[in-house]
Amino acid sequence: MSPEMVSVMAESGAAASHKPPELSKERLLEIYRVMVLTRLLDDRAMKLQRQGRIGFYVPALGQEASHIGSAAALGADDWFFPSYRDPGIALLRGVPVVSLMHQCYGNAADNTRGRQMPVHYSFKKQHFVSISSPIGTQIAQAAGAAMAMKIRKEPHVAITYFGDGSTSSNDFHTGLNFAGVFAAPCIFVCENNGWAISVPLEGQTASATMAAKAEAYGMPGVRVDGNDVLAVYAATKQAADRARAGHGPTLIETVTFRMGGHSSSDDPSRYRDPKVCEVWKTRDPIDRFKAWLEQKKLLTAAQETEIRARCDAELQAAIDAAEKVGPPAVSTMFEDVYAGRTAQLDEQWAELKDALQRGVVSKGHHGEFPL
Amino acid sequence: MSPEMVSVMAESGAAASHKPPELSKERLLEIYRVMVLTRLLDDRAMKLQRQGRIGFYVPALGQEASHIGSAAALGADDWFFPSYRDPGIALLRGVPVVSLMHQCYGNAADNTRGRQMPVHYSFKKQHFVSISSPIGTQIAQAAGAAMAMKIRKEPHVAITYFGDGSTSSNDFHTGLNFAGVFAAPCIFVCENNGWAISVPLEGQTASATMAAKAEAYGMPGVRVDGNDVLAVYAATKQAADRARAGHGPTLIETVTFRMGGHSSSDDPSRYRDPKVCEVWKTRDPIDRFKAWLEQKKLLTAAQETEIRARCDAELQAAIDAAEKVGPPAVSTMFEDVYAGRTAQLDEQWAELKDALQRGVVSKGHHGEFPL
Amino acid sequence: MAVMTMVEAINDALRVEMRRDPRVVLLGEDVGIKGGVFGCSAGLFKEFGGDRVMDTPLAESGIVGAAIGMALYGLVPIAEIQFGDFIYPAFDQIVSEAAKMRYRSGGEYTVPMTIRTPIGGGIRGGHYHSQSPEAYFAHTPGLKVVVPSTPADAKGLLLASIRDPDPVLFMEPKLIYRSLKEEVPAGEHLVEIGKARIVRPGKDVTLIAWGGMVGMCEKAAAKCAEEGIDCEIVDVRTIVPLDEATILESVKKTGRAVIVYEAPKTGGFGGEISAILAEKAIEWLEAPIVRVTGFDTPFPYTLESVYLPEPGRIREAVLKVARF
Amino acid sequence: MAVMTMVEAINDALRVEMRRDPRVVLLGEDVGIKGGVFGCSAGLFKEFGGDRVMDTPLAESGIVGAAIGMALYGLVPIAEIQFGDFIYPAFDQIVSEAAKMRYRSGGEYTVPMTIRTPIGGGIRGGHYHSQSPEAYFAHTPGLKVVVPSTPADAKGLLLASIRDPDPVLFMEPKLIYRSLKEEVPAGEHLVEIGKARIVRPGKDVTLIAWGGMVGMCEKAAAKCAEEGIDCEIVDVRTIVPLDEATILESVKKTGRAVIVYEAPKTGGFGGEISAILAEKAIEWLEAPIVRVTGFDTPFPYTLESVYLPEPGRIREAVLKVARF
Ligand SMILES: Cc1ncc(C[n+]2csc(CCOP(=O)(O)OP(=O)(O)O)c2C)c(N)n1
Ligand SMILES: Cc1ncc(C[n+]2csc(CCOP(=O)(O)OP(=O)(O)O)c2C)c(N)n1
Ligand SMILES: [Mg+2]
Ligand SMILES: [Mg+2]
Repeated sequence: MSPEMVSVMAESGAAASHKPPELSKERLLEIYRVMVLTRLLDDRAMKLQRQGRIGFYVPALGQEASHIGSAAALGADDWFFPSYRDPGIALLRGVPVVSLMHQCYGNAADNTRGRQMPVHYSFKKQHFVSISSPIGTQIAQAAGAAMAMKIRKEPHVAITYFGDGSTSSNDFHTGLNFAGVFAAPCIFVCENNGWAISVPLEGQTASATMAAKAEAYGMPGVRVDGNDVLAVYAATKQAADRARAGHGPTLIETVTFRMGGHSSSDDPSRYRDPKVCEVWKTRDPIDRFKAWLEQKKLLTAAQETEIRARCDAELQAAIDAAEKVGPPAVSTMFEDVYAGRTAQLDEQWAELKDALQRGVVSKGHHGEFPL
Repeated sequence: MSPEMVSVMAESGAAASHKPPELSKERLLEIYRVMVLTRLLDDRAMKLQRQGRIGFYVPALGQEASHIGSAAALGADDWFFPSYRDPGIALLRGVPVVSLMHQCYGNAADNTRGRQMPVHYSFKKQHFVSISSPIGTQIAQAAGAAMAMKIRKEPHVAITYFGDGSTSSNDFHTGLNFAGVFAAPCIFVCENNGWAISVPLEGQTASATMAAKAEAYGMPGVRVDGNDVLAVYAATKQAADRARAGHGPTLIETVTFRMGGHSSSDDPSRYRDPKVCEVWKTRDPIDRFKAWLEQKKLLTAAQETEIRARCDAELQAAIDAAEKVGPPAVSTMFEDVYAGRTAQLDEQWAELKDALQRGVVSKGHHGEFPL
Repeated sequence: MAVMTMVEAINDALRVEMRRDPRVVLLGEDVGIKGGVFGCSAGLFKEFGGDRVMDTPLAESGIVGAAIGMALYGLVPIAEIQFGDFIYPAFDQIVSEAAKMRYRSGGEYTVPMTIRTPIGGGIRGGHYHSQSPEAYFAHTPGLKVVVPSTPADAKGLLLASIRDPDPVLFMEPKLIYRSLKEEVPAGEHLVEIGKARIVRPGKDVTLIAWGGMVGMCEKAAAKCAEEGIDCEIVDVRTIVPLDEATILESVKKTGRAVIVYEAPKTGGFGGEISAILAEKAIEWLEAPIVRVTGFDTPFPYTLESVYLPEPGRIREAVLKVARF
Repeated sequence: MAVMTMVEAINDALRVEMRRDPRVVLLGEDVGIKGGVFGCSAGLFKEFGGDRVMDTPLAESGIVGAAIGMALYGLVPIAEIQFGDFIYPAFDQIVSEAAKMRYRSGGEYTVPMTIRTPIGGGIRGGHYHSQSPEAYFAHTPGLKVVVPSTPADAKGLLLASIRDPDPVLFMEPKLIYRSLKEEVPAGEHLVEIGKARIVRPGKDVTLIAWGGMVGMCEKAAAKCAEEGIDCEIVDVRTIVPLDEATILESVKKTGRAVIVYEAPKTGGFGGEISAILAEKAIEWLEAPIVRVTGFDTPFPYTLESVYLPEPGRIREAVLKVARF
């Protein structure tokens, strides 16, 4: 039983099945700006990776509406448990691009201290919870945070993002099941981009849709055009209202497409026909939103130029800044394992420091890092 | 979307919604006999446990139709991945009661060599795969065995049994998902007995039914009166036919009730009102089948007496036999870890043997076991 | 002070802390009305209600995953895993997530959570109700691992674990859940994490153990004393962070060490302790470091009492190193 | 004989065995058309088809669980876990099920399965693409654990693992996936499980390592040789079952041991080796047993090269024990 697909903007940009959400012009343009910024960030970062200036990258190309549209429907006190393909959430919530760039460089100014691969961001103030690589784990954690909100009787919502492949993981199952049983104010966003690295949808599940999986957990499943930022916004808003009203969790499937490779390490031409991307190019989420905004006379050519210029400048400044910062000090490696440092860590650091100071480690190996 | 409930015998014993399966009188009586034997085994074993003669037991009380009815629908080459509450499957497939009894005593005649707690049976010839305690693991294994059957183009079926609580486990999810994707000839039997130790159904899932969970995996979900042995038979037969025809897996929910405690260690009066059992007493699967057989003139009072007497005698003989056998030799502890014994195991056994022979281990501690 | 079993002491600690700190919540299978399969949470559901004492669905991964989310959000969750043998479905959440959250977020996000779980043999539980999986977790930076050996320590260490700012795996030896009783201080009672305990001073041989094996060492030491060998017993108490100083001091004094644990020998945590001694105290050692352990097999059912280290086998090892 | 990288040698082994034995099947994430994220199964989907080379849903627990079912039924499955860091969701199936099946069924049911997974640092993968989790599995009776250190060994040990009647965890060091090349025998080439390898004979100090660290030891030994210290290097090859005899023989000869591994120090498998030496060779030891390891932190990203043991740190340890 596949639910019908929620959409607001027709593929051409004209109005469609659902009414557009009530958003101010400023808010609409802000959402648009972040989508553009995310796109440009992707583009620059992939180039930086190709140039060997950052080590790795995961493009969000084509999925800007899917994560930014839903994030826009939530408030400052709501919590995010994102995946690695959702940088726009951080940007929308006010994290400066330079913070993301420092993380991608893993430098001394990275707030996560150069410890994880690029794109594994963490921003405490924005309730953007530390991203990890293991697939699905954040789903159960989001359910737990939502349970905590309910226990505390706070009107907040936890929202988590994951791909179609992630629906096969253990914690997709435990997370949705827990949220269902405890009627937790949690929103589960499955960004169905058709692929899990090289595995297409039909290799992932025999379910007709991802939204249909909601029934197994006694919650509504909503299917939305994931390249329609207003539709995604509307579906998320509705789920959030439901959650705040005490009616429990919702599973939202955003139907979208991974336009790029899985990551900078992946070459999709080895397993998928580039032709399938052609159709999806015509559904580009930014082009569609732009056309809609233009049609509604909310965006002029001058504004568009200005937005892009501003994003470009911001990005360039961020890259310049990140390039200037050196790597984190070696001592930081021994911090934050625990609140305090154990005797073992003290000893290990003391020994290493001594070896580094005496220069006995292999030549050219550690000179690059400050102590 | 709960599917309707499959039933054959009305609660009174008269005919109901579905037609009875075509089974010979002998087969019907054999199924009946095994149900009675399972019930009597339960009763004796729980008493043995109370007397301290066996260490632990898990009663199947009330669930005889649910597992024996489904097992009856499968053939000699089909594989079983049961849970701890399904002893009747082994009995129906010809395992002598005394084998189960040896296992419960963990003695030298136990084919699993006294290594697991009582009721964790394993019978290779009957394709009754070794039961383990960790919940849910057998579900993914059954999917794998079914995938192997399909790869080998053999017309067999793998069937696995688990409780309502087990639907929350990781491997319920992975097992059903894999079977769905690979269209594996697998039957998943969720014996919904209303409880997972002290946790009632509504604490386990917000799903309307267990059968409804099938949709998430693109397979049919069937709900059947789990105390109606012929209905369970019919539903399983249909699923098996489907699987053999290459149409993939089925999830069957048998709606039943755990009449006893979770195990011999459990005291259900601490968490459930005994009154809920009263309703279910009137739906006793053995009483219902008996009434139906009598009504169809397939079972006479004399036959009934004879069946019970035969079961009693078999049980008594099994207990007598098991009581006579001593514990396994200590050397067996070091066998079957691997096909061969590692140097480490050789050394550990040699040291232990020496200590035992010299009698240096604590008094009264090892005298009881042969080397 | 009341005389308590370890189960009662744990129950007391939970109650004390839940009364003191409204952020503390308990979740797990059967921890609610039933009060846990061993009774550790008896009465808590009644006193604190379903919002703070939650019976969960049957999914350890979900229990720990949800507890992490709660801890991130500001609660202080105590997750019960019904048996240590059933902690493996949660391995990923514990090892990949709880243990690494502080580090990977640059210290911004933390997981002040306690995972309680009964471990070890002694209840005739066979393979799946007897394991001692502490070594798996001890090899996981970011996690603390605590194993008490007496009721009073159980209370004191559990309170310290709950208040610890990092995830603590609190493992409760079933062997002594009810078989030991002692006076346990009422109300507030804290035992510092990271400090070993000298159970019995001695000068000839150091016995190093934790959990249920501490009592076995005491029995063995009593026997050895009759034979003129004076054993010192160190109760490790916290596996991570390990109190190396106390262990080293003892072994440097006696020059001889026997390490006792229930888990399979290969890869058990006693190997780590032995390695530390071999690295830092070899000049003081006058004999091989001997381990008395479970065997390299799954935990057996009928032969449980042969599998578990007991005073006789420990005494043999003591004699071996004493007479070396 | 062709010159191959380890990735090529593994690919060759898989092809050889799949041609020889129709029961052998491969399953995992992206092992099909893509040929694995590292290319280890390149070309196999094309040659053997989707029935024997299966792209699975994204669930390690399902991959291993299904492989167990296949093995029980009579196939010889090779399950690929894309990174060792992602093996934890399958921990329960590996530790509770695969490892214990033979034992708990009284020897009736067996699981002749191989789990392949890339481990270790060297690709700038940070926390979750760099771990060396061998110690977790080495503490699990019923499981064998193999780590090759050269392309030829990778082929020979992988073929032996696939043919082994018990579950084998075959861990492939990413550090040397492509950085080492050597001649690899064509077709049939078996290396016995359970036999260590003397990489370099020497008389002064024994270096004990496995996987990617063997090469580091070779570099360190070359340096030490310049300074007149003659190192013997033992490549452990199979963690379980461990070839104690070869290790003991070497250390009894040199009287000095340095153990090198990438994993965090505490609880790493080198601790077990040290403990064995401290139990069985203490009379021969003329210096402390020193470990050169990863630190007790999660695996870092930017500072990866500082985290990983390298020849300089190993040389330091050698000097320390040589001059003790
Ligand atoms: C537990 C685990 N297994 C495997 C991987 C390797 N891996 C990283 S991303 C990925 C595919 C994820 O697909 P999906 O959930 O659809 O997200 P998408 O990348 O399409 O956004 C895989 C297999 C992992 N990170 N974690
Ligand atoms: C992974 C795991 N967690 C917890 C347990 C403890 N336990 C044993 S049976 C059980 C309840 C099972 O309920 P259900 O699946 O409904 O089966 P039933 O006992 O009702 O037949 C629990 C929690 C276990 N055996 N394995
Ligand atoms: Mg995807
Ligand atoms: Mg149940």
